[in-house]
Amino acid sequence: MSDSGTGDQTKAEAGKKNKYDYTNGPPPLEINMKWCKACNICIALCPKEVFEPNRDGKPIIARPENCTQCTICWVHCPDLAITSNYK
Amino acid sequence: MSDSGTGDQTKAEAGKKNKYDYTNGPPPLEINMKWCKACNICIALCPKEVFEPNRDGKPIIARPENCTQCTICWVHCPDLAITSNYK
Amino acid sequence: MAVSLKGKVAIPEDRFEMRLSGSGGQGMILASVIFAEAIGKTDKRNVVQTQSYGPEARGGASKSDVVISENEIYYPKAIKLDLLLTMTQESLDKYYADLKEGGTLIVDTSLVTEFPTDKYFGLPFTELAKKEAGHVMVANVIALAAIAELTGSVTREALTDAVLSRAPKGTEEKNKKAIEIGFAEAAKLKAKKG
Amino acid sequence: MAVSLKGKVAIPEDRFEMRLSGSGGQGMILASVIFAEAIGKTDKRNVVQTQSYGPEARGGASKSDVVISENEIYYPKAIKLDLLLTMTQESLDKYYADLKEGGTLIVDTSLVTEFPTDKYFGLPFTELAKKEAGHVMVANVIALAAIAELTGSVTREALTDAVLSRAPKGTEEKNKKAIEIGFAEAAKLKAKKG
Amino acid sequence: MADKERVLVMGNQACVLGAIYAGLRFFAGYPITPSTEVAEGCARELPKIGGRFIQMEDEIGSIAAVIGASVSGLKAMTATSGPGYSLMIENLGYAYMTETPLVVINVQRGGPSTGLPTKVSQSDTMQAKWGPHGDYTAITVAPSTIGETVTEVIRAFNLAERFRTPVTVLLDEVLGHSRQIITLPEPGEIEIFDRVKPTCSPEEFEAFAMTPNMVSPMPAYGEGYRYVCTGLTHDTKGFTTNKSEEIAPKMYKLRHKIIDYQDEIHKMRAEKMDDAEVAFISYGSVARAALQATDIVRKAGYKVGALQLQTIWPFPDEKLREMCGKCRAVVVAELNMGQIVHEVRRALPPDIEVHELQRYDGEILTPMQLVNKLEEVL
Amino acid sequence: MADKERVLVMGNQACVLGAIYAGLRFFAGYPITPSTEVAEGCARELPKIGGRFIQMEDEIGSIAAVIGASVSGLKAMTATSGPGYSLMIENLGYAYMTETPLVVINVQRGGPSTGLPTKVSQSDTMQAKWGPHGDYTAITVAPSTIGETVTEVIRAFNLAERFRTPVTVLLDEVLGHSRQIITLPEPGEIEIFDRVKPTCSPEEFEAFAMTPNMVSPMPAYGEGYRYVCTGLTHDTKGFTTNKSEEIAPKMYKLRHKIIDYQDEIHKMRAEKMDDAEVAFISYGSVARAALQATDIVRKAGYKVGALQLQTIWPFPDEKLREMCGKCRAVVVAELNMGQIVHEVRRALPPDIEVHELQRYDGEILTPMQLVNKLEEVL
Amino acid sequence: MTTATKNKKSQKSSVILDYLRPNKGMPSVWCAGCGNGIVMTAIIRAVDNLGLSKDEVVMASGIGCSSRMPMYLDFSALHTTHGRSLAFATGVKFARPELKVIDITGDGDALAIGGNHFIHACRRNIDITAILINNNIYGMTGGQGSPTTPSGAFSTTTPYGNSEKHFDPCSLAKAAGASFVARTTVYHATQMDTIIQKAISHRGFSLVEVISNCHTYYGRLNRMGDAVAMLNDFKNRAVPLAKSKKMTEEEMVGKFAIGVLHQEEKTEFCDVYQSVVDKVKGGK
Amino acid sequence: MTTATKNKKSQKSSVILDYLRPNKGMPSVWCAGCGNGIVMTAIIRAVDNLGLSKDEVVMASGIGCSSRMPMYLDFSALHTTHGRSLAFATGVKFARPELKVIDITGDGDALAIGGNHFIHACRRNIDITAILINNNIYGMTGGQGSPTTPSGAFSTTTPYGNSEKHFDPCSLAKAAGASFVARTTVYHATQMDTIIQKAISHRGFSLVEVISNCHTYYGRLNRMGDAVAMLNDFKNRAVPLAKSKKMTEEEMVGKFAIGVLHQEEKTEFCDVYQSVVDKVKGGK
Ligand SMILES: Cc1ncc(C[n+]2csc(CCOP(=O)(O)OP(=O)(O)O)c2C)c(N)n1
Ligand SMILES: Cc1ncc(C[n+]2csc(CCOP(=O)(O)OP(=O)(O)O)c2C)c(N)n1
Ligand code: SF4
Ligand code: SF4
Ligand code: SF4
Ligand code: SF4
Ligand code: SF4
Ligand code: SF4
Ligand SMILES: [Mg+2]
Ligand SMILES: [Mg+2]
Repeated sequence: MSDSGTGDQTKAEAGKKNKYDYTNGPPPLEINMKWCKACNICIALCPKEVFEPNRDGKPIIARPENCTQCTICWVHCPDLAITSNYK
Repeated sequence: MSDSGTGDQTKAEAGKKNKYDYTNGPPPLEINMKWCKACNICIALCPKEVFEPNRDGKPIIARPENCTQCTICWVHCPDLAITSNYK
Repeated sequence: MAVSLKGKVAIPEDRFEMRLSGSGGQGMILASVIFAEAIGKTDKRNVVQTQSYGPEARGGASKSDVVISENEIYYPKAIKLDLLLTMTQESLDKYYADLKEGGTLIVDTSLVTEFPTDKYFGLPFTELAKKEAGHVMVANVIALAAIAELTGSVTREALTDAVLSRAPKGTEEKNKKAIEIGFAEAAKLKAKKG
Repeated sequence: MAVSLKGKVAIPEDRFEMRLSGSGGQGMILASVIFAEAIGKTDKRNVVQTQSYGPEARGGASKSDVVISENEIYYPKAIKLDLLLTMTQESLDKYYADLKEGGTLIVDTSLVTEFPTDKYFGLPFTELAKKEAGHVMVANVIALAAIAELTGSVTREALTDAVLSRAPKGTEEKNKKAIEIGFAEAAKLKAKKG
Repeated sequence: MADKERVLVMGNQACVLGAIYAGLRFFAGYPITPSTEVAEGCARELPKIGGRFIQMEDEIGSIAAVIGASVSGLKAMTATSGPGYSLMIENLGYAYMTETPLVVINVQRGGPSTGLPTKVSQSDTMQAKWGPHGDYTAITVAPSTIGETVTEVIRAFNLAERFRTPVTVLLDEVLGHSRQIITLPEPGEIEIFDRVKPTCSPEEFEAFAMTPNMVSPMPAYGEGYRYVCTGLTHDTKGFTTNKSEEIAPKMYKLRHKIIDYQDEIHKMRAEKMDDAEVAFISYGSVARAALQATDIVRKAGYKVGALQLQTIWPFPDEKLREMCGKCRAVVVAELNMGQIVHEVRRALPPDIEVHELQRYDGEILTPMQLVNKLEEVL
Repeated sequence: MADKERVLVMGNQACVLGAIYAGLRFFAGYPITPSTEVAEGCARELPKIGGRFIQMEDEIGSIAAVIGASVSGLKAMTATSGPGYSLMIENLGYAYMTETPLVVINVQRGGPSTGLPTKVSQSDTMQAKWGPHGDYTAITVAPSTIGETVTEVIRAFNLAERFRTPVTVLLDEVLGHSRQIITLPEPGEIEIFDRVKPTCSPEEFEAFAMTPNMVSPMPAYGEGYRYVCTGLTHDTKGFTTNKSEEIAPKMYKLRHKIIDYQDEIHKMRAEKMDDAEVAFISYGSVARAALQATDIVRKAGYKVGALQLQTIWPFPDEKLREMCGKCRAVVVAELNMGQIVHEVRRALPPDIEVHELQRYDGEILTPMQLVNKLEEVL
Repeated sequence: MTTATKNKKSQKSSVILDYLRPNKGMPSVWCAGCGNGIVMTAIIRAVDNLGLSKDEVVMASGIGCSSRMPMYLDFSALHTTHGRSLAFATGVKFARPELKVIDITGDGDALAIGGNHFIHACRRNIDITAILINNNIYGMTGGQGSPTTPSGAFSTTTPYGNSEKHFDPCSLAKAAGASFVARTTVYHATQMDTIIQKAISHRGFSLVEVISNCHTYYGRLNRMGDAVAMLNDFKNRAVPLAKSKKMTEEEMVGKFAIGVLHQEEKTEFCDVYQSVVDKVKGGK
Repeated sequence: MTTATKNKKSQKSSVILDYLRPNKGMPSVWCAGCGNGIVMTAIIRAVDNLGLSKDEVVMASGIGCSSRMPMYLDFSALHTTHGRSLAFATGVKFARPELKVIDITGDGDALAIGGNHFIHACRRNIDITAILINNNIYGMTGGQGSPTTPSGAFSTTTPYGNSEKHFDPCSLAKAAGASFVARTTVYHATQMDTIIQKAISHRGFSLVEVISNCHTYYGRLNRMGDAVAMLNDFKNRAVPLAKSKKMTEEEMVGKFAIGVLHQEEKTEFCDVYQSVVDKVKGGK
């Protein structure tokens, strides 16, 4: 889906240790850019700085390898825009 | 006033010790027979059995000499029918 | 377009109208309900019962009307009374004017002292209740029985049934007694008046 | 009794009608209020401003009309627009049909990509606000200034007064800057279009 | 009919009997004179048939609970008098908007405000039509005898279910508190209408679908048809809308599902109207005085008739014109300062004289007052 | 006038300005779209002049507090929209019964129920007359411009004080939320009416005394005149009564203190009516569309005029007949499914055609819709 | 206005006659023995003891037997709609903070239909004294259940016993923010004088719950006997607060504490608003 | 129906999408970052965890931003009039006791206009789960003060600071009779899942107060920053119940306890009524 934030991962850098094997699976999260209202909650609350805001303030998954699937971002997203691909 | 219960004191007996000198003053209480609804409260609550009910159930001051002016009857009369001549 | 109807119209004759009146606690509504029920049980006449109340629902009514007719009863309240029962002086004074000429006036002589007419049936219902039936509360039932006897509008059986079906538990005997007294006293009276 | 009025009636000519439209957060109501106030301060013309809202009071309006006239303004909303400002594609699509033939269309080219006509004044208000004035919030003020310049309906002083009297503390400089940009860019555009 | 049990029933009890006959299973209410016996009757009777009675904290809550029960599938009712009806106004509007069937009994007493709790009046007649804010179309019925109270309450439930709408039953203190010997209808004797349920699949289901008769099938909660019921203006699915092109049809539906079928709603009792030159027009207890007066005056040879409105709203303009077609004059008699008389004036052609007779002192109009009024009219 | 400050004022703010000009010192209210700015304005402005603003727990409490403040001697007001007005109905009836001056602003939105909070409507027009139960006589005024909102709110206060009665001011969403450059009246420019106070001794005082104009002098609490103010029907002293001979005069007073003086209450704006063959009849925001349409059609040579009702209730039957005397037809234009048109039909003689134009989709009627309607009428 | 300084030292029993409204005939509409009358005399004595002038007091009430009281007392009074008196009273007090406002209400009036105004008056801590005459029933309308009718008890709308639970008005008032909360009974008439006096003197919202007898309905339907029997029942079930604190929950079953249950110093609504007015008018 | 047995063991994050009403478009009407959405997902997870079928649940709500929630969730729902949802919900639950009724309400909806229905639902202990989203303000109408707006705080109707005091909804509910009372915040989203789950499972009236952010009005007028800042503020001010009990009053100033504050076993209204029905139908 072209509205998924994962399509926009231009800044994603590899290299750090992560739990997910991206060669065999999807990114850690799915972000519905149509529903996202750029409230900044996920970006601010993620303990692992996984996200960075795009031009519109919506999150892009900048550091997918950091994601510990801690749930914080998706349980706090008020717009049901984040789901995990693993949990 | 002909409606005053004190006018009806046919059963009043003298002889017991009392605090009031009825030769020089009025009876201990004034009862407004027009307002009295014969609820029986004063009669039942008086600790000194001062009252007896008349034919209609309204109180007559049967034993004026017993009255200690304890206030109980007049503070409990729901119809403002009892006032003291002394207090 | 202005006619005079005076003299041309008459109050309807197919209605028997009675009013039971008294003070709040005397059970006039209950009495009229019992009477209406007794009639309903007896035969196929139509019966309507109405009353007036004090403030909100509290405080008993002072009057209750019962209208009886073979035909459909249109107006529910009494228009001109065929029978008036008054249990107090106040109610007698207030409602006597509503009695038809030649209507039956029944008075509780225990509480009434001044009479606007001498054509009345007087019985001391309250006294009878206290002294003969054992409780002031059944004065209304004595009165009902007297009405039944005087008017013949309802049978003793129907009245007894109706009274007992409404009587609180434990008061059955007093009520039966009251009915007895009412019929008996009224019969005496009727006999006397001829 | 059925006449045809077609062709016989004309929309009134004593009214100058403008609409500022965009999406919720773009401050279109505030802009129209400022504009109306600026006119009220400038001269004795009559001004009426209206808008439409989202659910309850929440969610900004997407359009706001300002009607200006020398005469009493009867109908408060626009009938046929003399000027339309559209800050989004959606509002352009929705309201373009309400523009009079020959009316002025002003478009925020930062957000609009498809045009129903080529007779329009296009300026990238949002971009200008972000980049030149320092905050996206003043895009509406830049647009206002551009309208003032393009229509001559309100002076720079009156507009500045009106803007500053409504501007939150600390935003004065940005707003002044925005007014400057708006007038300047519009002047350029006017010059270019002739 | 001959073998039926004859029972003495009070007007307010008759409401309970009629309602239970019609299928009442839920009553929520708040006591108020002179309607309280309706609540008390329901408190006694409903548990016996597995129904539910609840005394709510106030009248606002009462009608709210009734709506909740109705959307949950139970036939539901409340009963009150003027002050309580005034408090129900907002949620009554909600019932109109959400097309929720329910019955409200208003046993009228004297107003305005707390007024005359134990005295008779018919001064809430216009309120039954115009009380709630906004546009909607009210159905109101008004019996005048105890027997009619049973049948009109049944009819009220049927209309509510048929049209998916609240129905008001206007009684008055005299009727509510009078008793009469009546026989009750046997089971099956009077037809009972139940709301139409959806037959489509839940996916196809639209809660406020436009149907040929404009009434949408209505499921109960928990039956697999999930939808949102809202007092905000909504589209056919029940979703809120701000769009003119969705608002207008909803408003149209609310009005025309009733107005277009008003012939099914109108009901009138006509006595001696065939050759009447003058007609009494009245409703509720006053109709009984009017019937009596008619009877009295007929016996004196005057061509007088009586029309009793059993349906008050929607007002039976056409039917009234038809019934009064041969009359020279009508006398509209009410226990208020002039309410339904305005409708009569509007409905009748200008060549029929409209006279008014009103009483507003807490007492019922007497047959003789009506008779006397005729002196001006005949 | 020339030197006055010109200010841009929103309709809802205009209510605040008019009210304060008229002497408002107490506001109690509960927020509701589209009236909330009235409350917000009062919250801001009243403390500045030593007045009092309170946000109550709901609309029922709001009008109750307003009544409490009014009997205590302060000019008091509340503001709401349909759902809130529906909740005020019971206590509004109390104000009628107790003859308490106060002003209620209803900024109308689409109904019924929660309806269309941000959309325009005029569907509470009949409710303003018939909302509360019982008999009473409502006064309702309706401005159509911001300037008129100021003056009509002042007039509402004057009427309330003059007649000792609640007065409703009907606005609509378009008016409430539109802004206009206006100049405010100078102090003294518009006459302000204050309730008449008793001059007799407290012993002679009767709270609801019958006076020549039927309005009883009204003291404030704490001024030495002690009486009980009750919503139960009462005698001239204010004591509750169940007596027909005391009830009837009270009811008569409530009605006739207003109806007999309705000439003082009626107000209408007439434009181009002198030679009009067809007239628009309207009120509120629609009147502005009607004036515009009149202007447009006049320019095309048709003899059309516009009547704007500034007093809605009591309905100006006679004045309307007079004003429309020369008309062949009228077009009643409203934002509802037909409300005031019924009154017009009732009031006008049968030889004047009454046409109706209604819109109920949340939008205001446009001048062109009115013009087009004339194609059927002219 | 410090009412304390006005306190009278002695009081004649006939003072109750001084506060009756002229022209409004006694006897009252109340049933013989109804506790409402007992409360009325206690209020008179309290007002008189505080030395308040009749014009300083405004009485408000709703609808109910209890709410009829202002008909008889010679104060300015608002006999309002059912349940709404505290909202009306709020208007009076806020408009004229110098007046003493006493609100008379019943358990149905205050806690059923009027529950919302009740908790909000508590929350605002507006200086009104509410006297809630709790007879566990709707008296005026003839004996329906109220929010204080105990579970299982009979009334005309709970013919098989009440399925609901009842409020404790004092706990509710306290939780809602009232700064003075007391309970007494019509049996404890003299204590009632003192408590009402304290309540009126207290600055802030004060609630006095008075347990009272409706023998006509509640008593009859629950076989509790006549007025006298019910008064005696109150005597037996009421426990002074101090003593109640020493009793276990089991010991308190069927009993209730009387006395001043809660009192705290808390800013009063009209006072706070006045300071806002002063601030706005003064400076800024 | 014992819901406990249905409890699911694992749950996918995407479960939130399974409970959205088909055809009703997201995104919601709520402002970016509004806590209402956070509560909505917590409710979904709780319902899903309990293994309730969609048809078993009925949702009711009043009017307010928070009360818009039932528009989005695929349950039968009553979006009612302002403040009245608990009365409607009472009708639903009492009519069909087998349904689970969840009521969504705001601080204005439940505690201002709806205060009476709130305390009476508590009193009846009827088995409804009320989720009160407390954002200290009227969001929907644009920022007026509510009964939970703190003293001194700003709103459009308290432009000089609030003169009133605020309710503590949890204390009020408990005093009114609720048998389950809990508080959490939108920051504590995972705790919220559990608490709502417990609340729904509890037989009797349960209140869950969720402290939420209306940065658009309350936050802006009181300079509290954006959604994130407000969430962090909740994090800082919330104290787990157990810990709070060990803290002094002074230490708790500006803070509040979260967790299940009160839970008790108490007969439920519909159950008691059913036993009455059984008794009446059975014997007599
Ligand atoms: C809006 C409204 N609903 C109902 C009533 C009827 N009503 C009058 S008094 C009352 C109950 C009174 O009970 P309570 O407050 O306990 O007073 P009590 O008579 O027991 O002293 C009711 C329900 C009314 N007058 N107004
Ligand atoms: C009877 C009525 N009065 C007032 C309103 C206006 N109104 C809608 S929502 C609301 C307040 C909502 O506040 P809250 O319950 O706290 O919800 P929030 O929007 O903050 O979530 C008000 C006053 C209404 N719709 N109905
Ligand atoms: S799951 Fe946790 S770590 Fe992963 S992106 Fe979300 S908040 Fe960050
Ligand atoms: S929390 Fe949700 S809505 Fe907010 S920025 Fe992140 S994805 Fe977007
Ligand atoms: S004052 Fe006391 S002792 Fe005297 S009569 Fe009264 S109760 Fe009895
Ligand atoms: S207490 Fe009063 S009313 Fe009752 S019997 Fe005694 S005097 Fe009469
Ligand atoms: S009904 Fe009860 S409360 Fe009312 S007056 Fe009689 S005893 Fe008192
Ligand atoms: S206004 Fe406040 S409560 Fe409403 S959606 Fe926006 S943030 Fe949420
Ligand atoms: Mg009570
Ligand atoms: Mg809120």
